[in-house]
Amino acid sequence: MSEIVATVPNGAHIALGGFAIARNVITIVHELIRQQKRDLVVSQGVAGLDTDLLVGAGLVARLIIGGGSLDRFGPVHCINRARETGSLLFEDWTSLSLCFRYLAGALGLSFIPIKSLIASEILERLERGPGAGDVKPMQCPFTGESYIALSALTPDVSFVHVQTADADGNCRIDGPRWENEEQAKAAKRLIVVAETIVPTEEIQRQPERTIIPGHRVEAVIHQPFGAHPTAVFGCYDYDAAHLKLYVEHSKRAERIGDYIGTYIRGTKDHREYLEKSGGLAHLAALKADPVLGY
Amino acid sequence: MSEIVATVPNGAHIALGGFAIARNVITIVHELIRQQKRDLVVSQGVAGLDTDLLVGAGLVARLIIGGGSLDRFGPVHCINRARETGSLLFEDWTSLSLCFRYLAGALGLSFIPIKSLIASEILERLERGPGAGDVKPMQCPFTGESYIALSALTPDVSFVHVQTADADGNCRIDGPRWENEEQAKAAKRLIVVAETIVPTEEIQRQPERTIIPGHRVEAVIHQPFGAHPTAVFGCYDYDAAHLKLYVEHSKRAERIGDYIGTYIRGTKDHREYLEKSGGLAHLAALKADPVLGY
Amino acid sequence: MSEIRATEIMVAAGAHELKDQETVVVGIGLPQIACFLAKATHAPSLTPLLEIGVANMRPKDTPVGLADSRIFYRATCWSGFLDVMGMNLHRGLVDTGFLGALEVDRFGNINTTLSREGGRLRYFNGSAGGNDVASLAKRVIVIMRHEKRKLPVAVSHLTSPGFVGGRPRAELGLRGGGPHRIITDKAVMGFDKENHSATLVSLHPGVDLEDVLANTGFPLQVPDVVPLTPLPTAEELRLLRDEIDPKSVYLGQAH
Amino acid sequence: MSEIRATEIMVAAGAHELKDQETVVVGIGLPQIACFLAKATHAPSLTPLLEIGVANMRPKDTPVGLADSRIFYRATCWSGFLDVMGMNLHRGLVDTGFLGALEVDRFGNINTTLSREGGRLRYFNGSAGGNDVASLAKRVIVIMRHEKRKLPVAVSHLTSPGFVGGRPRAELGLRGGGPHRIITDKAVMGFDKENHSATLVSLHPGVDLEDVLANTGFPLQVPDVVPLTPLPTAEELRLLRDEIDPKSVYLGQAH
Repeated sequence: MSEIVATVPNGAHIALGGFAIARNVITIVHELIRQQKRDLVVSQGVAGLDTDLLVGAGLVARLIIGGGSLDRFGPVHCINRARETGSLLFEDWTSLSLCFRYLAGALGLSFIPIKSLIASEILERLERGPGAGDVKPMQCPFTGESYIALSALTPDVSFVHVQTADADGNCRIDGPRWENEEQAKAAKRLIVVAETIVPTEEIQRQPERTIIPGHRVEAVIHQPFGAHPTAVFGCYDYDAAHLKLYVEHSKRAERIGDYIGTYIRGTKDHREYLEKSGGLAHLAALKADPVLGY
Repeated sequence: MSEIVATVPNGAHIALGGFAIARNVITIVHELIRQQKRDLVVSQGVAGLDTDLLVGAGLVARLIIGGGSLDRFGPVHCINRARETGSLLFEDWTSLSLCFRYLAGALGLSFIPIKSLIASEILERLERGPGAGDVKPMQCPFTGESYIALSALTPDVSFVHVQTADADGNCRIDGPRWENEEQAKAAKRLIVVAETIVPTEEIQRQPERTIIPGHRVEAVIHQPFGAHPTAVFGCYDYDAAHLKLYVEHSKRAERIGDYIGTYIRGTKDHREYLEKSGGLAHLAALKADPVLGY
Repeated sequence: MSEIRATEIMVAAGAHELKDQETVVVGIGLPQIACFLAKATHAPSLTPLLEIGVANMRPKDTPVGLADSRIFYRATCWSGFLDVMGMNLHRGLVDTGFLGALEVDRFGNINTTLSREGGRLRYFNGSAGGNDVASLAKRVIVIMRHEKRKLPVAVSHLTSPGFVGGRPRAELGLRGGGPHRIITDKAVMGFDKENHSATLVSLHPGVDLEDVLANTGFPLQVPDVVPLTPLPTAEELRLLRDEIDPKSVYLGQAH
Repeated sequence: MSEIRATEIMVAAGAHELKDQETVVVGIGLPQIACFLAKATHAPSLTPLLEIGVANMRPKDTPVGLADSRIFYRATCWSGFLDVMGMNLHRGLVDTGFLGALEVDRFGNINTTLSREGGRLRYFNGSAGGNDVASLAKRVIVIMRHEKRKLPVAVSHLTSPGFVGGRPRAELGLRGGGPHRIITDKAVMGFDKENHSATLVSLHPGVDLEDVLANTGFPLQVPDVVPLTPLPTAEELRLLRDEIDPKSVYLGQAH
């Protein structure tokens, strides 16, 4: 685990598979912080606790996101503050435009056209910011219709948290998958964190549920509760108390360091983090009802 | 069923979801022949018995396919003969280029670039044939890389045979899906034939297996053995004896009419066709082993 | 039955805008509540979609947000952005996009990115799927609190386009039909067919025209006759209070 | 052990070209058999893909074609063209494309569309994924019967491009590396690094150079020293005969 994260160079473009408070790659984010990576470029459809933490810990030089939210627990304070103070390069996209950029990357297309962004300030800001080389008006060669061409997005490493994988990396994702498939397949390297490792025979029983085939995956990390305090459908609910605690810290620049010191730098791995976050009894209470999935 | 097929106008562009000898929409094809539709445009990734029959029955004015095969039972004789005699407009594409054209249609893009076709006679023939308006060299607006732009393909009606659907049209497809999803979602109208209708509660138990959501589907036709004599993974095997009989007829222009007369025009619906093709005892022998799926 | 709350009027007004058989991309909160109300009454075959890849969910418990597993309970399809936002929305199949907003201006432009309060810039959640929905849905309904600062002449940041500069959508190069309604706790507004500027559609019962005008930052067109917004029916109130949001998670808030 | 058949030499030669960890798009028939042989011997982590949307199948019974359920038994992923041909092949991740052909010419151009016999035009299956694989795989291996008419100077129809006109692939605008090997029942051929023309790599044991030249329709470059194609090992033969194609469905045929 720490060896795998050690292979991510400073300055790398990493893509995270979480959405707001669901399936964040917390295991990975914590380890990136422990290893004090620098100058990361982070891309993600809708950022959550994962990217907020990376920004709060000062690891990020450039953000490429479609939005950010901790749902009703609050906004992504660290990200918003960084924008306000101008402490990082910021590219503001939309869910679909980022999904299309990942799709282009996944399909080996250097560009893809879209009918979003048009006539918006999002486009104007992209055109005069660090994303200037990634958007360009163009016309359909057949109909003449106007589009915005988007450049492909091909992260150096994508990280995705899934419910189920086998040792070869064949992955199932239960519940909605936002841009997980395109993001994972657009990346040059792909690292998976799985709640449960099953034998390949189980994968072979329902191969139509394999969203990411194993040959695309460089490494599988088995980490139950690896997305805590965010939710993993079918496995556990978000940890409301912990999310509130996080937001209490993240909303002030001077307090986020305390959270990081206590829960991340002050723990040597995810097991210690879970212990400090309430341990087994607390986690047991978050376990999903098998029918409801939360 | 016959009412639904009656809504397909002469001259319509229909797309078929079969591949060679698997999951052909035989129910639909037979009924189109019984109703003596004319001047159809048919598109399909890799044509099988379905499209071969439509061509053999003289319903097709224009074919847009990536290939055609009855696997080891033989070539698609009626289609090949029609090409040789020039009796229909023929566009020869490839699996991926047609998939990309359907994908563009499904995404509401009027075009999509590709790196196939280049420097081939397939492209040359398209450029001087009926597909001339659907391919055009272009360059990436960012990298300058050369591509072939493909126009979107948006069939008037797509037909797809699936294993499982509910009454609302939510569809599961087991086994590989070739271009089914893109083709279905590219179409202006979508008609599904399902082997089994399940309650919506069953769909809700594994919504990640819904490949086509019900709101996209205009009608669901429940027809067990609806793809006979082609195979439906998990339900039944191809009918080797019937396929051989078909090829015996299809390989001579003067004999295909006999097959159509006996098995299609001579039967009033799919039940009668199945009866004539051997009936219950014969079909029972084709039933899939639940572990093997064939 | 206790007094009808403004949120209940808003939600009912939103539900009444939706037709049966429609495909609707909904945001979390009042849009989603309105959509479920429509589905439970006159629009049983309406298909609600969530951008994250959900069709036709029937939640039992109230979710805290779009990423909460509660919201996608009993869905009939789980997919991703590519299906919902690509193969439905970008394909032109979404009848109604139902959004919230920080600010909306007279041309229906939406800001969900930032606020400028007393000269201080504060950033919020950004677009997520908002810009995509506003660009591509056949029509857009915004549901929000009626405050002067939230309804300015021009939004502080044009996150999602309406009739930008008062121009027709086709001229802007946008496929979707653009803003159709702004539903607030005081009134329902629409857009003039000619000049694409906001125009009053109805006042909620008990709300003065003056109150609305005083709390609207942009010049609002007012027709000669302004009808009253229909109140939720007793059955609609029962559904909202007993079934759709029994804990008043969304209906209990000022929006 | 009975006499080694030409198909067994072909399949073993094909298997030897594949490396462990590779991703390989295979056609039905000898390519698929060669791929399974490699996987059962030196390349256990090789990933075979089928264009229809199959990864890593482990069939138990011999299939009649690409659409036969037998071929996708015990796969670890079922998807579609878009994943296999789009997100793997077009993405540039397929190391080897393994194809059959009606005709291949000196520059490795492939015809799978038509034949002209005695002036009569006959159409066959067309490209399916063949053109895509030939355009995009890092290298392409063709496996076919060695006949003069099947190895012409120029193919009757250029379905899938090799080094068209003897030109380098990049100059043609093609991403994939192009043809790497033609494996026949007489020999293994490759392509000259400079002029991209077919060149003899090895002769199968017992085959004369004259026999090969007499049965090759294009001018074949012959190096000074021509090695023999290694025969399948006893273990490879056992795997082929007992496990991979026990009924000799593919190995029993002239290809």
